[in-house]
Parts: sequence; C-alpha cells; structure tokens
Amino acid sequence: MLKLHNLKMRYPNGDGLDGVNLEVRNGEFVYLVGPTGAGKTSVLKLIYMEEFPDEGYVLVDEYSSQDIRDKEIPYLRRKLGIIFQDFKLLEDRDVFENVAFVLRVTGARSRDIKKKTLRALGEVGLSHKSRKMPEELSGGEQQRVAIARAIVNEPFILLADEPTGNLDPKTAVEILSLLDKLNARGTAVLMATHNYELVNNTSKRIVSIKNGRTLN
Amino acid sequence: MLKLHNLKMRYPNGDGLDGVNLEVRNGEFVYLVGPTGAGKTSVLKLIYMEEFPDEGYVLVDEYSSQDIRDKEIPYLRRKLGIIFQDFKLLEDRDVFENVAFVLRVTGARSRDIKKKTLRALGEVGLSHKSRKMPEELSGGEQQRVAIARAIVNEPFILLADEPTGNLDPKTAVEILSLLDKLNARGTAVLMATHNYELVNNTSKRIVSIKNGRTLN
Amino acid sequence: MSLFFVLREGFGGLRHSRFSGFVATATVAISLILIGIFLIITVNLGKFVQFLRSRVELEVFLDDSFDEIKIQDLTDEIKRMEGVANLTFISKEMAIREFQNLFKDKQEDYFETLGYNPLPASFRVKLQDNYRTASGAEVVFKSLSSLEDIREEDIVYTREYLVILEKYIKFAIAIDFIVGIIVCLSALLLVSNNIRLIILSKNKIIETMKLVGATNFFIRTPLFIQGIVQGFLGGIISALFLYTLLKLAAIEIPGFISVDWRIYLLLANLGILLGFAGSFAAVRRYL
Amino acid sequence: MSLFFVLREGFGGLRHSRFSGFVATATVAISLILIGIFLIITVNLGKFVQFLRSRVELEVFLDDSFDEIKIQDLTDEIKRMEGVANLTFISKEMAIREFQNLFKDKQEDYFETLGYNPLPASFRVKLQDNYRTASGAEVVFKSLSSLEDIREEDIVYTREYLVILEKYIKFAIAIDFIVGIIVCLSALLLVSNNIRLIILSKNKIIETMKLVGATNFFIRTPLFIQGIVQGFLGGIISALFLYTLLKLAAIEIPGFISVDWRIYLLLANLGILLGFAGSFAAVRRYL
Ligand SMILES: Nc1ncnc2c1ncn2[C@@H]1O[C@H](COP(=O)(O)OP(=O)(O)OP(=O)(O)O)[C@@H](O)[C@H]1O
Ligand SMILES: Nc1ncnc2c1ncn2[C@@H]1O[C@H](COP(=O)(O)OP(=O)(O)OP(=O)(O)O)[C@@H](O)[C@H]1O
Ligand SMILES: [Mg+2]
Ligand SMILES: [Mg+2]
Repeated sequence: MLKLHNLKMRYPNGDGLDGVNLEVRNGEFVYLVGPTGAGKTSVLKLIYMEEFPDEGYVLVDEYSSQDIRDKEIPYLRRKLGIIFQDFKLLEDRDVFENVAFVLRVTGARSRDIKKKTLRALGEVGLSHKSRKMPEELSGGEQQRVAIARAIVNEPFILLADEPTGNLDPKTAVEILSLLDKLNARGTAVLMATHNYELVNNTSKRIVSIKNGRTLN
Repeated sequence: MLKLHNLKMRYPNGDGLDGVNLEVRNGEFVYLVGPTGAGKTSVLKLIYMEEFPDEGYVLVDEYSSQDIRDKEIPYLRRKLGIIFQDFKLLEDRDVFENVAFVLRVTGARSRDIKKKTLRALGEVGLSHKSRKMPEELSGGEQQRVAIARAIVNEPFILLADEPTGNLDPKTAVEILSLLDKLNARGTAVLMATHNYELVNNTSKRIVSIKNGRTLN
Repeated sequence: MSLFFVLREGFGGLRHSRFSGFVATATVAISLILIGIFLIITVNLGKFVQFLRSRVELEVFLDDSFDEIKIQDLTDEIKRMEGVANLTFISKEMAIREFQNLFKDKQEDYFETLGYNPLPASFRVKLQDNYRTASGAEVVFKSLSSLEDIREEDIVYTREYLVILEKYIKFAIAIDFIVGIIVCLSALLLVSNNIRLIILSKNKIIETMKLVGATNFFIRTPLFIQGIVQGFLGGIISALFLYTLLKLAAIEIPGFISVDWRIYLLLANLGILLGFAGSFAAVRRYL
Repeated sequence: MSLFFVLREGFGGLRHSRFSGFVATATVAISLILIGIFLIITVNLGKFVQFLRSRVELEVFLDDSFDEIKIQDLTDEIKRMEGVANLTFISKEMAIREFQNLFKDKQEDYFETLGYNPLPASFRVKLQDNYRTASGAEVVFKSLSSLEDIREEDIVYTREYLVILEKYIKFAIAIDFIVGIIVCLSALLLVSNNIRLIILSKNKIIETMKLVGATNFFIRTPLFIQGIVQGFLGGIISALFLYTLLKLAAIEIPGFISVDWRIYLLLANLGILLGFAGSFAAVRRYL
C-alpha cells in the first residue's frame, strides 16, 4: 500500500509541491498525469524518499516518511522498481551488469541473477545488447535498459517516470503491455506521463497533477 | 546545403549505418523518422562530425567530411544548432549561461549576448527559470533549455533529435510552431523523431530510416 | 550480500580506473619513499651525531704532587659526577709514550737528556650521551673545576668546536623533524584526496546505486578494498625502489650506510595503513 | 573571442571547484615547501661540509738540521704542490709557546731546565677545497713524503677522521640528491595529476562545449589560468609557511642558520612554473 497524504514540499528555490493526495492500493495501476513542470517527478522522489515532505506524510508499505531511519531507506528502495525519467544507468558497466546490479545488492545467488537478468532483458527486447556499454546504445535502447532494471526484481511497486518518451509507438505499446503483465502478476504500478492520448484510451485510474497540486 | 551521399559507417561493436542518402536544401524542413535504434542519432552525429563515414561523404555548406581539418570543426558546428536527444546541458552553470555559452564562444558582445539569450529563453517559455541550475529543472524544462541553446544563434541548419520526447502535447505543439517560425525565417531544419502521429499530419518532406538504411 | 561481488567490485574498480589507480599507487609510493628516506636519514643522523659527539671529551691535567691515593680518590669522585660516563687515567709514562708516538720517536733521547718527565699525568673524561653537548660539557667542566686541587686552567676541551657542531645538529634535527611531519601529513592528504576525487568522479554512479537499493556498506567496502590494495602496492613499490636505490648507492659508494631490512616491512605496512586511512577519511566525508 | 570571458571562466573554475582548487593549491604548496626545505638543506649541507673539512690539515715536522734557506726552498716547493692551498711555518719557538699554552705554563721551567728546545719546527699545510677529502689528503700526503729530506713518519694528519667523515658526507649528499629529484618529479606528477582529474571530472562538460562550437583554445585557456593561479597561490603559501617556520625556529634555536630571502621569490616563481607545466602536461594529454 502506498499513500501520500496532504503533502507539501518546497525546494530551496521556491518551487515544489503544494498539496498532493494520492493512494495506490496493492496491485493497482494508476496514471499520474500533468503538464511539464507540474511535479510528477517530485512526487516520485518523495515516494522513494530522495526528498522528504515539509508537511503531510508518505506511507510505503511498512515505511513512513515520518519515522524511517537512514539505514532503512535502501531496504525500502529494494521493494520499489523505479524507471527514472533520465534513465540513470551506471555508466561504468555494461547492460547486463546494470540490470543485475539490483539483484547483486540484495545478495542473490549468481545463478538466479543470471537467469532473472536475462529474462528481464528479453522482455524489453535487448537480449542481443547485453554486453554493450550504456553510451553505445540509442536513446530508446537506454530507456529499455532502465525499464529492465526496474522490473528485474519483481518489485512490490513499480514507479515509472515517462517510460516511453524515447520509444517509437510500436515499442511503446509493447512496453505498456509488459507493465500490464507485471501488474496482472500483482505489482502495483504508478506511471507518471504526459502522454494524454495513451491515458485517454485507458480504463485505469488517473490522478491529475498541476502546479504541484493533485486534482480530484 | 546539406548532403549525405551513400554513407556507410560502422561502430567498433558492429552496429552502424548501411547506406544513407539524404539531402536538405537551404531553408527546407525535413523529418527523419524511424523506429528506435534505426540510426537517426547516428546520422546527426555524422552531420556535426562527431563520427566520420567509412564510405560516402557528408557535405555541410562549404565543409566536406572528406577534407575538413580538425581546426575547422568548431566553426562548422557554430553554423549548426543542435538539440541533443539527451540534452547535454552544461551542469556547472545556470540556464542563462547554458544558452549564452554558444554566443560566448563566437566572441559576441555581452549586450548582444544578453538580449539574444533572454529572447531565446522567452521563446521556449523559460524566462523565469534563467537563474536555475540544470539539475533543478524538470525533464521538460531541461529539454526546452536545450532547444533554446540550439536556436539562440539563428543557425544555418537546425538538427533536432526527438525534441519533444519529454514535453506534454500542448508544449510540444508550441515548440513545433517555434521551429516552423525559425524555418520560415530561413533556417533549414532536420528533425529526427519517432512521433509518427506528428509526421502523419504534416505536409513536409519525410525521410524514413530503418536498420541503418534510408528508404525512398 | 555476497562477499565475492564486493571483492570483485573493489578489484574491478582498480582495473576500471586504471590510470587513476596508477596515480593513487604512485602517490602512496612517492609518499612512502619520502617517509622511508626520512627514516633512514633520521637513523643515520642519529648515528652521525653520535659519531661527532663521541669525540667530545675533557682532559684534566694533574699536578705531579698527587700520589696514588689522591688519584684514586679523584677517580672515584669524578666517576660519581653528574654527566660523566667513564674516565681513563693517563699516567706520566703513558703521556711520554703518546708524545713520542706523536713525534715518531725522533727525539727519543730528549726526555732522557732532561733526566725527568715534564709531561703531566691526566684524566680523559668521557661524557654520558646526553651530556655530549656544549652545555652538558660545560656542566661537567664546572663540576671538575670545583674540585679541590683542580684549577680551571688544568681542564682542556674543544669548546668552540662543540658550539658550532651544536648549531648544525640542532638545525639538522629541526629540519628533519619538520620534514617528517610534513611528509606524513601530506602523504595522508594526498592519498585521501585521491580517493576523494575517485568518489567525486563516480558521484553519479554512487547516487544511482543508492537509488536502486545499495546500502552504504555495499558502496564503501569496494572503495576501502581499492584504497588498501593501492596502499599495499604503493608500499611494495616504495620498498623495492628504496632497496634498489640503496643497493646501487652501496656499489657506488663503498662503506655506504646499511639499512635495517625491517624498514621495508614497515613501509609495506605503512602503505596499507595509508590506503586505509585515506579511503576512510574520504569515505567518511564524501559518502 | 572575448578575453574577459576566458578569464572569467578560469577564475570561475577556481571558485566552482573550490575544494579541488584548494587541494591543488595545497599540493603545490606542499611540494614547494619540500623543495624549499631541500634547497635550504642543500645550501647548509654545503656549509656544514665546508666547516667540517676546513679542519683538515697536514702537519709536516722538520729536522732541526734544516737551515733557513732549506726551509724557504721547502716552503716554495710545497706551495706549488697540487692540492695545497697554503702553509704556515711553525718555528721551534712557536711550538714551545703552543706547548706551554696547552699545558697552561705550569711547567714553564722544564725547557729551561732542559737547556735546549726538544720540539721540532713544522709546516701546517692547508688544502684546497677539493682536496679536503680522504683521497685528496692522501694525494698531498704522497707528494709531501716524496720530498727529499721528509720521511713519511714526519707527516701527521687525521686520516681516520677523514674517512669516516667522508662516508657520512657522501651518504648525505647522495640522499640529498635523490630526495631532490624525487621531490621535483613528484611535485610535477601531483600537480599534473590534479589538473588531469579536474579535466576528467569536467569530461562531459568539455565534450559538450566542443559539440556546441568551442575551440580547443577556448577550452584550454581557462584551465591554464586555473593551473597558473593555483600554482602561484601555492608558491605564496609555501613561501609564507617556510618564512614563518624559519622565524619560529630561529627564536627557539639561537644562531639558527639564516636563509637567503631570494629563496621566497624563487618559490613563488616555481609555483607558477609548476602550475603551468602541470596544466600543460595534463591538457596536452587529455584534451
Ligand atoms: N532539485 C530541484 N531543485 C529545485 N527545483 C526543482 C528541482 N526539481 C524540480 N524542481 C522544480 O519543481 C517543479 C516540478 O518539477 P518536476 O520535475 O516534479 O516536474 P515534472 O512534472 O516531472 O515535469 P516533466 O514532465 O517536465 O518532467 C519544476 O518547476 C522544477 O523546476
Ligand atoms: N557510440 C556507439 N557505439 C556503438 N554502437 C552504437 C553507438 N551509438 C549507437 N550505436 C548503435 O547504433 C544503432 C543506431 O543507434 P542510434 O542512436 O543512431 O539510433 P536512433 O535511431 O537514434 O534510436 P532512438 O530512437 O532509440 O534514439 C543502435 O543499434 C545502437 O545500439
Ligand atoms: Mg519529470
Ligand atoms: Mg536517437
């Protein structure tokens, strides 16, 4: 269960969030839509606790922004799968190791690591690029590595920040159905996007955000 | 005038371009479309001469890939405006200085620099963020800084690599009409995109690329 | 967390940032070479000072009227004096022999002609280590001259030599000390700075690792390993370098001062310590 | 291209990477302090060696049978000898006076009783600077003993003292030399490494600058300025540090060796040179 309650948060320079309420139940799929600069990425940062609210609170499963200790944050993040808007690949290792890293930090056995990593890469259609370095990939390929890394550990909640911005429509549809499949297996998904078209044709719940406020 | 003739180019790991023919006449607006990994960004790299062809040649105005000297490359690039797919902002300076940098390298007078920079930032709707650092911007805002930097010097040719991937539809339309305006003033535009929908409604020339080959 | 992966990350880091690693290792090596030379200088400065000071002694000339009992009493009294290590009695006969030795028995017959021995007997007084200084010798000089039957004029020692020597020795020790401190501190600063720069250059990567669930321990351990391995390598290199250098010097300069082999062990260990302390300082501050 | 902007980029770089800049400056300062101390040691080691060696002289005892003409001839001959700086003639009378001085005129009457002077006249031979060594003295010793009328046994000098002294002096000079080279090389390596790391940490920014039309000159000049300014600051700091240190040392240790003020000028200039050479090496290789 994920819950953001009456959140306010201000960056040092004055921008920020100004009243965010959002709930994602276990296994639910929710879109977070809003124009550029509305605060979508900021909401996700609060969920994975890179930022902390000035008012209100964030609940992620058993962790609360009000009393989580620094030491617990890595364990919180291991329950999440995060597709970053700017990918954030590890530039010092190849595609395989980028994806495998999430498993390595948990101390998984190397046979499991190999199996799971290869499966995740297969699901985003990048098996043949597993030994390339991130800088040798096209924009869309990098984005799919970021996606593979987010889903490899079958997270409790998947946070996807504009996961199809660098993909052509056909690949985008494939990725979306991949997220659907994951969701069907029980992973809750919160996807930030400004792809209104995508959202218009969906039956899923939509939360709108504008100027740092969620609307109902 | 921009011309790519029978280009072949191979990256060390085997991928690359395999027969690219493309011509952009002065003042023309051309779309370069193709699925992810087709080679769009690679074509642009050949134009601004970060990569060089193994076969064929590139002509950009008076410069040819066959006989350009290292010393001339900066001057070639000053004739181009480039919107990079991954933005490539200078992280050590604020938005204003990022845009102004292109003018500073040409030795422009600081009054002109100020005027032109503020105008470019106004055109992408970021005047109010001119003193922010790149990392303090949302994805869409960063993309618009990259656009402002590419247009600030009224380039001879504008190379735009997926310039609306991080923008919501409304802002994307604004940016496209900005490019149109620039084109009307005489700048040639080559825009790489996989936004087929955008392309379907256009009267402009479209060049398709797939697996490193342009189709006719 | 798998130990194997952490080790691999550490050594992988070494392989990856090969040139940075080389410079870090070189920094440790250079620092340790300087520290090693500093140690060798210190040890040998000590020996040199001892050598120069061992030449310091006071000579007390004795009146011919002193009989054996008197001399025995004086011997006992002087031996008990503050600062006196030991003393040798030079009898009139020994003085003659030394005199004749000095003038190579050319004038063998002078003293025979003279019919008696004009040279006085004397004590040669050696000082305790810490009294072999201008002021220490002065103290002993005072005690000796306060003895009954011994006049100031009967006591001879090279006061001037001692004063000048002293000046240079103090200078050398002061410099030695200052250089030692500077070298040690700068070694630490440089090593820690190197790790810091490695951390800064990996800043984004480390940020990302944290965002995908890596613990601090997971991120730090490879850096420690890297620091320790580089430190150890630097230590080994410095030991080899100094060893070769001293061997070469010993060939060039026969009788060149030899060096305790334990210094090489010390350097290797200091390398590990430096590597660890440097990574620790940098990691504490920048992670 | 506007000079103003290039300067601003250079100084802006200093401000921006403040800690890196601090470490670069500190590196230069530490290196220069070591070089400065090395210079001071070298100068004073020279003085010290001169002091110790100035005590080296040979004494040649003369037969009583030599008349004034013979002695004049010998004087001329010895003065012309290779390695001899000058010589003093000590007549039999002067020898007596010295002898009496040594024994504090206690036995004033011995020689009177004796009826004649048993002490031989002698030459004290001072050596030229470069002959004040064990082998140099040996050369002169050989020449002297090859003289007619002079036997080997008539020539006296402190051979053993010279040999030991020599050993230490050679050791000190060798060490001094080695340390000097290491310090200079490592200073250059460290400074250039620092600029290199700054370049690497700015790698992406520099790449982007090139992509938007910056010339190499435009990118390099600020780095040179940065290097030179840091070098200059490091030079000033090292000069101030050494100045203070030596002043303090002079208070603690009266008669402490004084230092030529031009060394401070030299350090500041060396700083600039180091900064420039360091940036130059790094820029040539990594840009
Ligand atoms: N680290 C930061 N420091 C200061 N201001 C920030 C920071 N990150 C974001 N902002 C500001 O906060 C506002 C919201 O940014 P956010 O990144 O959440 O937008 P977004 O909805 O993700 O937009 P986009 O669709 O363009 O990515 C913007 O005005 C942005 O300038
Ligand atoms: N620096 C590089 N080294 C090696 N291979 C590369 C490099 N850059 C791109 N490639 C490969 O070349 C092919 C074309 O890449 P390019 O970036 O041109 O695609 P693109 O059309 O821009 O795709 P996208 O829409 O995803 O950005 C891809 O298969 C990619 O993996
Ligand atoms: Mg965003
Ligand atoms: Mg691309």
